[in-house]
Amino acid sequence: MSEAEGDSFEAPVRAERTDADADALHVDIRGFEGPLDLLLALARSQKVDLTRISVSDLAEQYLAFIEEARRIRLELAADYLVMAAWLAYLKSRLLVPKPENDDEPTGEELAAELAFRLKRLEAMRKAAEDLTARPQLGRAVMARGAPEPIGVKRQTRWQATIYDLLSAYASQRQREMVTVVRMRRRVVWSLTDARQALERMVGRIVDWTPIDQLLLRYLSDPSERTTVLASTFSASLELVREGRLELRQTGAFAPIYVRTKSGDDGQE
Amino acid sequence: MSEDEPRLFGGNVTNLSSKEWRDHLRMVEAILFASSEPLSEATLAERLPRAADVSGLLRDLRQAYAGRGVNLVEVAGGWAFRTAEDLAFLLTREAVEPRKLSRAALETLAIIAYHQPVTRAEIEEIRGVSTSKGTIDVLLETGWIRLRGRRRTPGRPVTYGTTPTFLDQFNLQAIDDLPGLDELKGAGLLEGTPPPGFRVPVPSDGDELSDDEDPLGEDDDE
Amino acid sequence: MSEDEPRLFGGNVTNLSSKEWRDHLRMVEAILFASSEPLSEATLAERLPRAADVSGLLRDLRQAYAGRGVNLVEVAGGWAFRTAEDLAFLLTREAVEPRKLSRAALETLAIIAYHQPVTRAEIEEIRGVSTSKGTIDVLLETGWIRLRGRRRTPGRPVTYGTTPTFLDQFNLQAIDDLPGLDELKGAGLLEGTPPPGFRVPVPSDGDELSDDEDPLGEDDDE
Repeated sequence: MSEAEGDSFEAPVRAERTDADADALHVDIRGFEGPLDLLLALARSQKVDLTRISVSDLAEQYLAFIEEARRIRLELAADYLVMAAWLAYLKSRLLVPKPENDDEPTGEELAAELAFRLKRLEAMRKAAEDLTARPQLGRAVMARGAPEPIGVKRQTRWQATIYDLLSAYASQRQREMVTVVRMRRRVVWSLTDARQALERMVGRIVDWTPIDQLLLRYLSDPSERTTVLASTFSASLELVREGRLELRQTGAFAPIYVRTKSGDDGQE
Repeated sequence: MSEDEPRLFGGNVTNLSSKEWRDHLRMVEAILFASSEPLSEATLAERLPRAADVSGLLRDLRQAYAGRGVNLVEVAGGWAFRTAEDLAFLLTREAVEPRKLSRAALETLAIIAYHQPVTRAEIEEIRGVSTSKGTIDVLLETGWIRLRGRRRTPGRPVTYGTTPTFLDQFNLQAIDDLPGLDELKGAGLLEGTPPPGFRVPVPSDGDELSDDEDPLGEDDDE
Repeated sequence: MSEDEPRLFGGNVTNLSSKEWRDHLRMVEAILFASSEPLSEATLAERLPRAADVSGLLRDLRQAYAGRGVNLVEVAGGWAFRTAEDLAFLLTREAVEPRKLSRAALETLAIIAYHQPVTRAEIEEIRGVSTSKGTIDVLLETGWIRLRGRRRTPGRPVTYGTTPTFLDQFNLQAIDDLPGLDELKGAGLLEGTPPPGFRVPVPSDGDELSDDEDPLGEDDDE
């Protein structure tokens, strides 16, 4: 629903029921801001204190207004129709005595609520008027026309706590520690490691076997491949020297084969 | 200061003889005169020597300026020099073009002022009509209203309230200075419907959120 | 105005008894107060009742404000209220802006604290990343670090150390109050097993230069 935004403060021309044409409703809802506004205008036309309006009469007037609007095929926003339905319901509740065990509010309660809402809306309208009637700054009273600005000397206060300092230091030294630890974890196969691995196998390698196949279980990580191979090869040379292994390579860069030295009883 | 020089302030000002008091009065006068916005006593105290009795000084200064073309007034929780109301006719040249607010916007402003903290749904309930987004925007643009927080109800709707600029604009000392506030309260018209008495709202524009308000999130710029 | 009310203006203002004169004074006062620029006598005359003696009113008003926190002064283009010159200091405010150090600055500061005297290259070596000149500048601005001297190595790089202000800021009695390795571990700030050779130095911020430091030259203001 549009609010006729951009209207000036002057209230738009609105439908009024004057005494002269009391029965001839002038139907024009363009000036109204919703059904409550229309109801308030109708209530005012009862020319009595809002606390003493007859809600029943008001509902009647509203319904007549809507009926008239429909008759002349005026388009009505849904809000107006919802209010009409509600008022019709209210009227029926007012007529029928409250049945027992009925949780619904009574007609009187509904009427009281409507009256309350109308009073409240009227009160807020009056409040808006009272507000705008106050001696406003820039109209009724003036502030200093040439305020002398306060010069601001900006000063930065740097903030840091001892915790900030220590955690900054610690976390960066921690990085150093982590780096070192990672290097330790990056497996550098020592000769001892390689020899132990080979020794576990010596005696079981009957046929010539490519050395990298032997080490398969140690070569799962490609980054370790070089170090494992290098260390193993060195260790195997040692074992060959000790007469416990035989090595064979057919050419440069060809696979290296290894087997337990035949005829060796495994004793040193 | 010799006797021939004009006396600084009017006759029944206390402590006129005290040089220190006079110095402090000059300072308060200078600070307030320089600012176009109201300054709180706390702000003044910060900028005055520690020993200064700010309340007493303000009282004296107000009295000194009473009846003058410029008055010291208490407004928006602080103090400010303002031209005397009866001289408005002289100052049309300085008057700013009044902001043209629609009836809907003014009504909405009044509802926010008297019912704050209040949500858009509550405003609509009171007005019996939906509020176009433009209305709230226009009011936010005036600097008279602000987003306060979020109501702790389903949907967590934003709550609105007024600002110190609002108080300054409408010449109000504090929000409970709103015209007719007591009558409205007495008539129960600031209470929700139904049932009346469900909450007893007293408008509050303080920064502290009420029990059923949450702070706005970082991303709220509705 | 009754005799009990404060007198509007000081003692030797002429025509104090004349209500009309007082009214005119109020008008001049309000117009000048509200005006955004100085007003000439002619402009004032236009805006005042025809009978007003503008020059006389201005003289009285200036006298009334003489010695006050605000004075009526004649400036280029006319008359205006201005803060008394001796109170100009009231109109400056020191805004203290709290700012947090960046992560890089904190790390650099910590390294300087622990490893002082330390050169920028050494800081970079410890941090493993290059340290911008801006970071060092910010730290120098805090007053927490200082240039100590020059390392007796090729290029003679400046060495950095901490200042007594640093100790104040971090509430340390002495620089060697900074926790060592075990304490850092105990506080849960460092975890894991330190590698061999890992150490947290015991810092020293004495003024005496170390064996490999030279004093700064006269022209060092890096």
